[in-house]
Parts: sequence; C-alpha cells; structure tokens
Amino acid sequence: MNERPKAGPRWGMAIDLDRCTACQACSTACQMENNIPPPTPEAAAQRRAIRWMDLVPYLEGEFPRVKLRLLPRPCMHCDNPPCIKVCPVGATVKGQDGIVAQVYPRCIGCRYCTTACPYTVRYFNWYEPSWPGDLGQALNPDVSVRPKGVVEKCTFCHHRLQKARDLAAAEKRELGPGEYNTACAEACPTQAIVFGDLDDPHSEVARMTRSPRAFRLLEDLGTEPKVIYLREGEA
Amino acid sequence: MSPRPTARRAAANRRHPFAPSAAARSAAESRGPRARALLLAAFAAACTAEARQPIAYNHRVHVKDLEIGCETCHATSRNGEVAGIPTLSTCADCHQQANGTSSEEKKVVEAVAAGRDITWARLYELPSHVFFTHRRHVTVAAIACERCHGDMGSQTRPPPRQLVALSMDRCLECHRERGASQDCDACHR
Amino acid sequence: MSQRAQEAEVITTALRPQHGSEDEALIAPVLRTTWRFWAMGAVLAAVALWGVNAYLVQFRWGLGVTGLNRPTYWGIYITNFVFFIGISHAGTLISAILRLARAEWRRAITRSAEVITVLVIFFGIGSILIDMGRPDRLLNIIKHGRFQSPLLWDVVSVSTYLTGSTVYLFLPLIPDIAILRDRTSGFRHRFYRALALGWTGTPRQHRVLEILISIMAVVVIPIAISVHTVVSFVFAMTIQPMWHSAIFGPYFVAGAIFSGIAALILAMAIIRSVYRLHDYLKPVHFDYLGVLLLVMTLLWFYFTFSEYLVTFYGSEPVHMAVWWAKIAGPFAPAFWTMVACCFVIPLVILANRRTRTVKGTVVASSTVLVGMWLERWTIVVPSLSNPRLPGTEPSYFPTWVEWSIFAGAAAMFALLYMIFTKVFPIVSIWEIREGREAAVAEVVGRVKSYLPSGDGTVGGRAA
Amino acid sequence: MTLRRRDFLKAMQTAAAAAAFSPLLTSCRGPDRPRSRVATAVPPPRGAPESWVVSTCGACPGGCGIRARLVAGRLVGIAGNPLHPVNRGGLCPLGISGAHAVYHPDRIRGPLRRSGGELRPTSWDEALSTLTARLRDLRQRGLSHTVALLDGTRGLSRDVAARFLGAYGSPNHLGGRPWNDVTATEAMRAMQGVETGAAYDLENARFILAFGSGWLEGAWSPVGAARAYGIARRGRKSGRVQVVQVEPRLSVSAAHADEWVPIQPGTDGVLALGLMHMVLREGLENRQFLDQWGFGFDWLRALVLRDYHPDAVSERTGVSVANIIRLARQFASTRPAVAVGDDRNGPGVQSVESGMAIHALNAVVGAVNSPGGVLTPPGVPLDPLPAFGSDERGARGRAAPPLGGGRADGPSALQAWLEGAGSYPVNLLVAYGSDPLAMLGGGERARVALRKVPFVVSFSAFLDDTARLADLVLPDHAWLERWQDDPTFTSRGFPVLGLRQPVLKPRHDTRHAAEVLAEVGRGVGGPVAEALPWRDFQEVMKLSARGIHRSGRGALFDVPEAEAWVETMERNGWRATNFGSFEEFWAGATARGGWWDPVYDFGERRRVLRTPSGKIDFGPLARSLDPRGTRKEPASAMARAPAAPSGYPLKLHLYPLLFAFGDDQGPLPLVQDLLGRELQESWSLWVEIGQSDARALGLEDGARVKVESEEGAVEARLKVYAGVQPGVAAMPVGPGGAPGQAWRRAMPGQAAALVGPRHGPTGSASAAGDAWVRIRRA
Repeated sequence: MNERPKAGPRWGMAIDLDRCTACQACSTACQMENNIPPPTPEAAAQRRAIRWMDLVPYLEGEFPRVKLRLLPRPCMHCDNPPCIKVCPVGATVKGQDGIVAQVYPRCIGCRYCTTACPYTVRYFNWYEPSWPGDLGQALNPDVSVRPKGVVEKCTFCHHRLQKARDLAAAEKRELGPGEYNTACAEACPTQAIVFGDLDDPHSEVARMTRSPRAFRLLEDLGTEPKVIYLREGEA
Repeated sequence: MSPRPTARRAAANRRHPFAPSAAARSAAESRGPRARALLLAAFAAACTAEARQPIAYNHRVHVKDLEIGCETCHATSRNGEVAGIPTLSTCADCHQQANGTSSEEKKVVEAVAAGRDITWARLYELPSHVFFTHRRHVTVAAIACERCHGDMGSQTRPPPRQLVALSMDRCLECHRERGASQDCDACHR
Repeated sequence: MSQRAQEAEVITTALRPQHGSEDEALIAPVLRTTWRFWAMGAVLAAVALWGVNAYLVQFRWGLGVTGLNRPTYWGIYITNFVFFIGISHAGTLISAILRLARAEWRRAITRSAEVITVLVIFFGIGSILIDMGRPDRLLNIIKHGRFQSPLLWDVVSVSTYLTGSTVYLFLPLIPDIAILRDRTSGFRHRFYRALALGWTGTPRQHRVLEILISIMAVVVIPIAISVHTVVSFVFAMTIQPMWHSAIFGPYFVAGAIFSGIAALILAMAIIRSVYRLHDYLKPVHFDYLGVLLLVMTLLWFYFTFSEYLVTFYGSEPVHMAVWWAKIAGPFAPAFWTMVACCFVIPLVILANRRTRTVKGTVVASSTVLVGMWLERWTIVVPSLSNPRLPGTEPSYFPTWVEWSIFAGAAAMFALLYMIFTKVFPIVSIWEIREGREAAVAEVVGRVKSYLPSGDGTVGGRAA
Repeated sequence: MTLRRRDFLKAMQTAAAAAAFSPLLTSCRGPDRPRSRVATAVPPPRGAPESWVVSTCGACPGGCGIRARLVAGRLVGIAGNPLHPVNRGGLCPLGISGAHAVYHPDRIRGPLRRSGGELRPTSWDEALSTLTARLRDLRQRGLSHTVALLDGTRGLSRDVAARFLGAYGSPNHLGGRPWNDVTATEAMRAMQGVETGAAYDLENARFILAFGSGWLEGAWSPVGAARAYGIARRGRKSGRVQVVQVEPRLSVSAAHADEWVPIQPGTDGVLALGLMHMVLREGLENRQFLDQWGFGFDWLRALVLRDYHPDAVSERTGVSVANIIRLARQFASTRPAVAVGDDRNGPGVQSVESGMAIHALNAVVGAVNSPGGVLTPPGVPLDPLPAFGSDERGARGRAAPPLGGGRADGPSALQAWLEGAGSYPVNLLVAYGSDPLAMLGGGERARVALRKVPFVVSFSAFLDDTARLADLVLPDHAWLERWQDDPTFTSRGFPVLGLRQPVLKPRHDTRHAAEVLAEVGRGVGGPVAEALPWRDFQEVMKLSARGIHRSGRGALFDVPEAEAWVETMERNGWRATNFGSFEEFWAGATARGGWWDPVYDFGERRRVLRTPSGKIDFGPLARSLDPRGTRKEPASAMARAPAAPSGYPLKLHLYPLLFAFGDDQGPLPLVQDLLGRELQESWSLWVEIGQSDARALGLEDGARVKVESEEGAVEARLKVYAGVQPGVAAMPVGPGGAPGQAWRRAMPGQAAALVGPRHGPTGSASAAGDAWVRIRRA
C-alpha cells in the first residue's frame, strides 16, 4: 500500500528557517496560484479560511524569556501517509511522483482524511467557493476550481509538473532540473524554500537535507514526511 | 420530462443512454444545486435534443474526396492543448466563391463575404478538472483522431452527439493498453 | 400423567388471563388507535419535518451552515452516528443472548428490543450520510469502495447487521402476523396474509421456526459485536491522541450494550404505560434488566478509568493536552456530567433493590442515555480540538442546523417505533402463550436436571 | 444492449441525485447562511492565448519587479521578475495579490461629484471644468497660496505636482506618504544634508542592531530587506550575521533576531546615546573616522558622557545596565556593524532626535558610507524637466509662508494648521495619491479639522476615508493600469529605476492622476499651462529617461552574474552599458523592467556630505539634546520620563503591519487574512497586553474591549500576548479603516486615532510613545 513504485523523481521540499522571515509570500502565492477562494472576515472568524501553505506559530515562555518561532507548513506529502489509508473511496492517492494527490470529482467529503492527518494540512470547502465582484477574473486556468463539499490540500503545484512533463514529452526530452518548481518556492524573497528531487544527490534540496540543522516535523510518527526543515541559529 | 428515460427510448439511442454529455457531468461535479439542475437538463438533452450547427458541414467531402488532413482546419491539434475550431479565414482560403452547388456552401461564402465568424456548436468539452493536451496524444503518442472522435471523416452531416462517448473508462482502457501512466494526478488537476 | 405435568397444569391455569380471550391487551393497540396516538404522532412528525428542513438547508448551502471548522472536522453528526449505532445493540444482542440462555423472562421484551435495533440503525447510517460533504456521490462508496479504509468495514458490518437484525426481528413475528391475519379484514388482511408466509401453526412449522430463530440468535451476536468494534476502529485506526488505543474496541462494545439496555428499559417503560401492559412487562423484568444495567455501568467505568489512568501515566504531551482538555479544560463540564450520568447515578439507583423499581430503572437509563451521548461527544471532539501542530484556535459548538437534525432523527425514530406498535404487536403473543403452556413444565424439568440425580428425595443423610 | 453492472449503478446515482434535488427543496432562509449567492468564477477557457508582461509593483514604495501573466486577456497571476535587482524574483503578499487590487470590487468606477451631500457619478469634462473654474477663480483673487496638495507619489508624478503648484503659485506641496520616513530621512538631512534617505548595507554587515519597529516587516523595501537578511544569514561566505532587535514588542522581526531587547516605547534614542556613552567611555570609537568625517563631535561627546550614564539610561529605557554594556562592546568591536534606525512606517514611534541619535551611533563606530554601514544611495540620473516660467501672481503666491513649516510630515502639519496654527485658511486641498484622514487615524478631531477646507479633491482609486469626505473624486488608474517610474535603490546603495507599464487596459472610467493634473493646469492657463505641456505620462518618462541614456552609466536589468561584470568595468572607467541608442534603451528597459547602476563609489564625499562643514554635523543633535548648553540635569525631551496622565495606566506602542496598507488600494482579502498570523488574528483591529496586565484588568483573551486615550477611542479585540511588556499596550497600525463594500471590516476603527497629530513640544514629530491608554470591556 505505501511502498513507493520507483519510477519518477521523489519530489520534496527543504525550508531553511534561518533564511525565512515569515513574510507569508509563500502562502499568498499558493492561494493565488491554486484558485483558493479569498477568505472573508466571517470565514476567518469561523476558522474556515483555506491556506494550503500556512504559517504555524510556536510561542513558548513568559515575558521576558519568550521564544516565537514561525514555520511555513505545506502538505508533507508523506511517503507513508496516514490519510491515504483511511480514504473510503480512493479520492486521495499517491502516484509515481510521490505526490499525495486529491481527486476532487471522487471525494465524497467524509473528511476522514482530515482527522487522520497529524499535521492538519487538509482543508474543506464548507461553502460554494465565491469571488466577490470580478475578483474571479484572476483564476489560474491550469488548476480546477474545487466545488463545495470536497477536501483540498497542497499538491506541490503538481499542475506545473503536468505542464512541464507535457512540454518535455512534446520536445522528446527528459524533464530538466528546475523546470518544475512550486509557486511558494518561486515567490520566496529569501530563497528559504527550495523544491526538487530528493533522490538526486546533486540537487539543492538534497544538499540541504544533509545539513546538520535538518529536521522533520513529527518525525516520530513514522509518516516519513518529504518536507525537511533546517533549524535557525548557529550550527 | 421525467428524469428517468424508459428503456425503450434508450435502445433507440446508440450512445449510452445513461451517460449525460461530459459538459453536463462536469458542471454538475463542480458546482452545487444549480449545477444539478444543469445535470437534469443535460440528462434530458442527452436523450433527445441534438447539437445544432449553424451550417451542415460535410466532413466526407473535405476529408475523403479532397483529402484535406484534420490539422489543416483543426490547426493546433498537433502542437497545442486544444484541437482548435477553424476560423473564418481558414474557410475563406477556398470558399471566396462557391466551388459547388450545395446550399450549405452558399452560407459559407456569404459568411466569408460578410466577414462574419461562424459560431460552431461545441460537441466535446472536457470537465475543468481534466488535464489533457492534444499534442501529447496526437503527436507524441501518435493516436489516430478516429480513436476518440469516431469516424468523422465519413460523416456527411454534422453528428448530433459525440460519435464515441468520451468517458474516464475509455481513457483508462487506452492508458492501460499502451502502458501510459494511470496515476490519478496524471490527468486530474 | 407424570407428577411434573400435573404441576405445570396447575400453574398454567393460574396464569390464564382473567378477562376475555387470551392476550387481548396485546392485540388491542394494533386494532384500535386512540386520539392520543395521533396527537403524539403529529408532534413527532412536526419535529421530524423540522429536521428534514434543516438538512435541506445544509444540502443547499453546504456544511458551512454547521458549526464545524478546522481542525474540528467531525462533530455532532459523528457523535450521533456512534450513539445511534450504540443503541442498536439493545435489540439483537440482548434478546439473542436471553434467548440462547433460555431466560424465560425474556418473552415479553425481545420484540421491543429487536424493533429498536432495526429502526435506530437507519439513523446511525443516516448520521454519516448527513455528515458527508457530497451526499450526491453516495454511490462512490460502492463503485470505488476501498476495503483498506475502516469506513468501508463500517459500511459492510453495519449493513450485514441491519439485514441480520431485520431477519431476526421478522422470524418471531410470523406467528403473530398469522394471528392478526385471522383477526383483520380488507386491506390489512391482505397485508398480513402476504407477510405471514402461509403460517398455520402446525408443529412442523413451529419446529422449523424454532430452529431458524436459534440459528439467527447465534449468528447475530458476533455481527453485533463486530459492528461496534468496527465503529471504534474508525477512530482507533488514526494516530490522533486518545483515539489510537487498543481499548477502543471492547470499550465501544461495552458502551453499546450499556446504552442499548438503557434504551430498551426506556422503550419498555413507555409501551407499558401507554398500552397498559402491566401484566406483561412486570417489575421483575425491570428488576432483572436493572441488574444487567448495573453490571454494564461497572464495566463501562472499568474501561473508562483504565483508559484515562493509562493515558495519564504515559503523560505524552500530545495525549495529555487532550486529557487535560477533558478533565479540567473546556470539555470538563461534559466529561464530569458524563461520569455522573453513566456511573454515579445509575450505581446509586440500581445497586439497592428498593430503588431498582420500574421508576428507578427508567430514571437510571435516561441518565445513562444522556451520559453515553456525552461520552461519544468527549471522545470525538476533544481529540480533534487539540491538534499536534499549533496555529489553530479550536472552538466548536453545533449550530441550530445540527441540533435540529439530531432532534429530527430522534423524533423520527420515536415516530417509526410508534407506527410499528400500530402495525405489529409489540409483545410477542405466541411466545407468551408458549410460555404459558409449555414453559413452566420445561423449566421445572430443567431445574431438576441441574440438581443431583437421586429419585426425587433428599440425599441419604437424615433429613 | 446488455446492461452492465456499472451502468446500472450510474443510473442509480443519477436517479438518487435527481431525487435529492426534488422540488421539495425549500429555499427558506437559513439564519446563518453565507452572504448572498455570488457567482462562482470560472478560469479562462482551455488553450486560450497566454502572454507575460514585465512591470514594477506599485503596492508600496519597495519597487519590486514583477512579471504579470495574462491568459485570454485576463490577469491571472503575478510573479517576481528574476532580473530585477531589488527582489530577484521574490515578492511579498501585497505584490502577489496585485491582481485582486485591479479587479477589486471597491474600486471607484468613475469621477464623483458631491451634490446634495452625496457623492454622485459625473462625467470627466464636468468634473475637470468645476475644478479648473475654482482654481482659476482663487488665482484671480490672489489666493493661490491657499491651495494645498498632499503628495503621496514618488518620482515624476511628484515633479508634475511640484511644477503645477510652482507655476500656479502655492508653497504648500506637503508630503502625503502614509507614514513617511520622518525619523531616518530627517536625521540624514540634519546630519548629512542629503534628501535620499538611508540605505542599510545589510548584506555585508556582520552585526545588525535594529531600533524602532520590525525592519523585516516594513523597511524601505520589505522584499529588499528580506532578501538582504537571507543573504546575510546563509547566503554568503563571510559568516552568519548577528541580529539584535531593540523593540517594545516581540514582533516577527524580533522573533527572527538572535536577541530581542525589550524597551519602553519611544526611548530608542535614549538607548542609542547610552550605548554611545559606553563606547566613548571605553575608547572603542573609531577616532580616525570621527576626526576625518565628524564636525562638532566634542560638544556631543561632553553631553553624552555627562547626561547618558548607563544607570540613568537603564532606568529610562528599561534595558538592564549589563545589557547596555554588553551591547555597546558587541556593537563597537564587530566590524562592520550597523544600527538600523529606519522606522519608515511606525507613525512617528520615534522622534527625529532618536533618529539622529541612532545615526550618530553609526558615525561613532565609523559605519557611515562604509561597506556594511549606512550608505547614501546616489539618485537616478534622470533629466530634470525643462524649467518653467512664472508670472507675478505666481511668484507672490510662492512667497507666502508654507503650511506646516515645510516639514515632510504633511497630514499632522495640515491638521495643526487647520486647528488654528495657520496664518491663512486653506481653500482647496488636493489629496494626490494620499489619504490624510486615514493617516490621522480617521478620528473625529481629524474629520472636524478637514471639514474646515471648503473644497477637497481626491485622486484616490478607492473610496478611502478622505475620498468619502471629498467634494470631487477623480479616480486614478490602479497601479497595474498605468505608466509610472519607480526610482529606488538596493540595500547596497545602487540606484535603480523600475519602469511600471500598464499590464491591463483601464477597467473603469479612470485616468492617470498626473495627466489629469496637467490637463487641469492647461485649463487654468497662463504659466501653469506652459509648465505642463505633456499629453501623456509616458512622454514625460521618456523625456527624463534620456538623462540616463546620456549618462552612459549602469545597465538594463540583467542576470545577477552580470552585476560583477558591470561593476568592475565601470570602476576602471569603461562604459559597460548593454544598450545603444535611446530607442534601444527604452525598448530594453520596458522589456526587462528597468535600469540600474551596480556601482557604489565610497570615495564621493561631495555627494554624501552636503552640510556647510562638508562633514557629518553633530550640532543639530547636540542642540536638541541641550538647547541652551547650560542645563545641569539631563534636559532633553527624550531624557525626561513622561508622566502617565491620570486614568490612563498603559503606555501605547503602535507597530506597523506593512501588509495592512498599500498605496491607493483597498483591503486585499488574501493580505487582510494573514495579518497578525502569529496571534491568529486577521481583518479586525486588536490590542495586545501582557499576561499580568490582563489578569489585573480581569480581561480574557479574545474579549471585545474599548481602548481610550486622551485623543480618541477605538474598539478592538484583546489578545493576551507574552511578547508584550507589562505596562504596555501594543496595537497594529493598518487593519481597520474605511469599511469596503466587499469586506465589511469587523471593527473599522484605526489605532492611529488614539495618537492624533504628532506634534511634540520640540516642533518635530513627537514620539507616539507619549500616548497613554486605558482598556475596558466594550
């Protein structure tokens, strides 16, 4: 069930928290790229704003010894994902790219995967997605607008992989390095987010994974996440 | 119009009676009750109404007799995402003046003279959540047009409905046959 | 005639009903309907319609009209799902066990129990369907069902249980339907004749029915156990704190039997007072069921206590967050009310005989039902409200849509139950008669078989 | 035709769906259903034509380069321009959701005119004719000086406004930037005599001591600062930078610093002088630099050594003596170190004195005009617009005393003037790319003052606070629809000219503000008409860009590697331009996004120091610290601990949220949603207090409270935040403001309403730190 058919590259992401300034350009770029309906004051108050790439704040301590760490959190695209095990209709699957995909036309909205995910990276369309006025003009044609009642989550912008692979096939060549990059990695002003093939030892993301500062979120749960964080500070 | 067609009428209709056209299903899939009304309407339409074309274009004459390739009119089927509907200028190349006697061609010549674009009714519209490019299938995989669009070449009148009903099962069968990727996220976006 | 047969004869004549033909009181509700039934039916129908309207609003606008949010994706609907499936264990499990144990006092209560099961399962499954984001894609579960998902195990086991318990309800009903067939005319007669499957009461038919019922009784128990184990697996198979633990299987089954008995007692009490079946649902029934309830209270407390103790000593931060949220956090009121309603009050009432009367057991089972609903609430919601990663300020409270759908479901269940009592006798007439004629003799024989063999006189030693 | 199992199931599903949608579906009104049904949008059709347009982001003064993606004529996305040196492909949330700014539902559709107390749509001709008539009448009556213009724009649009006022005859060309850089720019002007503002060379610094509010959340260019931070941390060979943030509140910048030094609001300058005291006492100052570049330093040295002993400073700022000593040593010993005093968007959190104190601290360790220090970026060599003549009436008007004493902080100067300090009334006020009412907090006092102006004109593209009050609204294009130049500089002090070209045709009946001003000028006639002959703004840009082409310096934007090549060539006197004729230059600039000159000449003293002495002048700072040079006890306004007015126990600290505002654009939903993410707050206004204060006031987290000061009151949500010191109430400046139609803001109040005009006793903008508030349950 979760053994990985070794065909395509093993796409992964490295986030260097020492370079990240928590400016949230990544979450906005993600929302614009993936046609995520803009949140409204009511949706935000009801905790229903959809943010595939969200900023997770860790606040510890009392004044004056206070430590605040801010951590951009996409979907981990685990190699042993707890969400895929529980989906009753196979609406969330992992293909050869190692990307945990969400198939919107099949999802029945039971939200079992949202409760199974320990990282709570999955979001649900509580309402019909709406774009007031003509904000709806700014929709990306490469991504479908999810209907009400289905679960959605970060897809590592895999629609860009589809287009890049289609172009590569049309030009009868392999997928070049850097041809497929996620919207958040592209928008990050400090190049803190790096995306690439974890199995290619020469790729930047693989190099960052070998850094002594590297760690993974909730590593002890055995989900084998493919988003690697690099701790801030010296070392 | 009761939403469930009787078995008798289904037999008369070559295309699968219960599969509403792709457009209707996609609309229903992607948006709430208003879309379900669309599904009902399309469901009804799927059984009876035909796609009305402004001009009864005769494929057989162009394809079989004059041996015009598909890509001359459907220009971007070789290197684009959509096959493309011929523009007025494509028709104008040959139809400045009437080549034959058919009344339909007279309409074309009038349109070319008036410079009025011909609005063809769309027969194939993939749901918005499907990623499909013609160039990958026509050029890279070298699949013949007939495989998905049926034998359009021999049609004398514009067909009311898709000759070959496009459904996910058909695509998957072909993908299985040719060893193409069957990952959901290969085609779903 | 052997001495034993004479004794049986004496007892059965003593038990012959005083007034009119036998068991008239049982058939009366089926034949005559008083205005009180229509009034009560109207009220329940109104509440049910209000529930349907609430669901249509949700169907039209999406789950946004509920109080659910991120990270509390499941709430009252899933609580109702577990609650109703829990109650459904009242019927088959209890009546099947009593039948196999040949406990004679079961004769009057088996059918009312089985009816609870069959009717309440629809609302169990219904709660999941209501909770679905895309109910119009319902058939995806069958078309593209993936058996690795605990939800699919649920679908299979609950549907098997539904068919099993419906058959188990229908088999003992056949003789009564035959009785009704002979007593009614016109449309009802045709209806009963169709359902009676040509029952005439010949010994051969009786033997076949007995065999079938005992087979079903044996088969339905493991199915019932599997249903609630699998319902608990929906939670246990995730890695959520205080969900992912081995105790959930037995804990949910115990909880189910516990709330099942409570529901049964409540139903019996209502039937008893409305249809004046004091002769058939005697205080002894309530007494014995009260004892069963007492046993389940203790068992339930045992499971709860061990789960929380184990979690406390494990003191993993993620688990302790949920633990403290229940014990002293925002869910403390619900948690402590649950402990009071499920353990303290029933224990006090049921432990001593003087208070284990009909009224006492009814009070105990009402609090148990409330407690068990809260127990499901404090299992589902707190674990979701304390996610592992920070960054969400969970707060969930059901909106009117959710409460209306809950009320509508409960009202619809009560309504269907009432309608059932109008269509079929709620107490099994032929089992009462069989009990009256043969049971006494048989019991006496059985009791004698338990004792040391001797020729009926006391052992060798001097008396 | 055999019926396969799957078809049967599909029929069942369609039947189920049909049944579910039965006519029984009542459409009764659910109580909490969402807003009215809004059409769900549809992406552009499959296979539509796609193109990219290169431009410059106009959402804030940062000037980042963007690439806009157009599909079927619709703007579907904005990405960073990798060639642009300021952001190299990165962007911030404001820029990324730029498409929402141009398609914003709250945009004004056409010119509006107030008639009968209501703003009603009108035609451009009618609107311009009313404005021209009024201006001509005022000029005839010799009241041209009573016209004031609040200018929030930059570059050539600002020059057009200056020419208009100059030719028309009014001295009142006020700065109208939302929170202009009062402190850092005026400090540079006072001590170095330059106008351009400070460029902090953070990429090469090894120690950064940041004063004021979070520089990562809103410095001169947020993306530029963020990029410099990324390079200084992990992007360079010369080791990881050490960052210390001195701030009253644990902001996002303080969270990313290696050390957060909590300080009392408004006392940054005192701490800077305290550090200077220790540096001087331990002889760690760069004596050689001070002798060569410093003027009048001895006077300042005596003052600092006398008045700013660490004990006094510690008592005043709340920073422990040990910390002061350690920070001073660290700052003085690591070379190069820089103290960032740029509080470009706190509403006067510090006064000009503290800005000068911080700049002096840099000078003491020789970090002015040196690598890793405070640089003075050279301007972009644009041709000045041709001189314009003026008539006698114009000259007389210009001679009148300017409103607000020529201070850059326009809105507060305007309010003080209107409230009586003015020697003549203001008959016509033009809000040109600026929203003075919002900057003054939109409180009642500001409204009363602005209502004294008989005729107010606003060029805003959105119905903001001032436009709502205006008599005439002439809506400008959105920044994605207009030609504009965007002169700025990178953090290494290289001058950059970003070109903003229209990505979309204007969607509504709007016109370019500068072109409208020129047309009105032509309507007024006389010298004003001659001063502004141009029909379209692009013409003006081409005219002034010829200067760059003639200068033969710099290059069009190019890949990062080309920077070193251009720098080495130009240092050795070669022309390294990658353009030939002017047409080639202009075509290349519009295609790549602009021009820049990747060379910073540290030797150019003349450009950096334009003070009378030709050196860094410490006099102004010393004079403001001890005006009469006679006082014994620490006399300066900064030294004296302000007494808390009775009944207002908490000291207010206003901190900026860059993303909350942007130049002339309404509330962007994606941006409003991510403000204050570390507190899970968004959209509406909130106030933060420490745990102990919350317990004392008996208020819980999330309560709705009323925050009152002597100036005004505002409603907010209470947040108990461990990153706020006891006795301090921190509030974000940004959320709130005029409730747009599309997104009703939960609490429209603005924090700036609590502060009122920022005029302190010393005539310079006072520290908002002097504002005191009390909080009660709403």
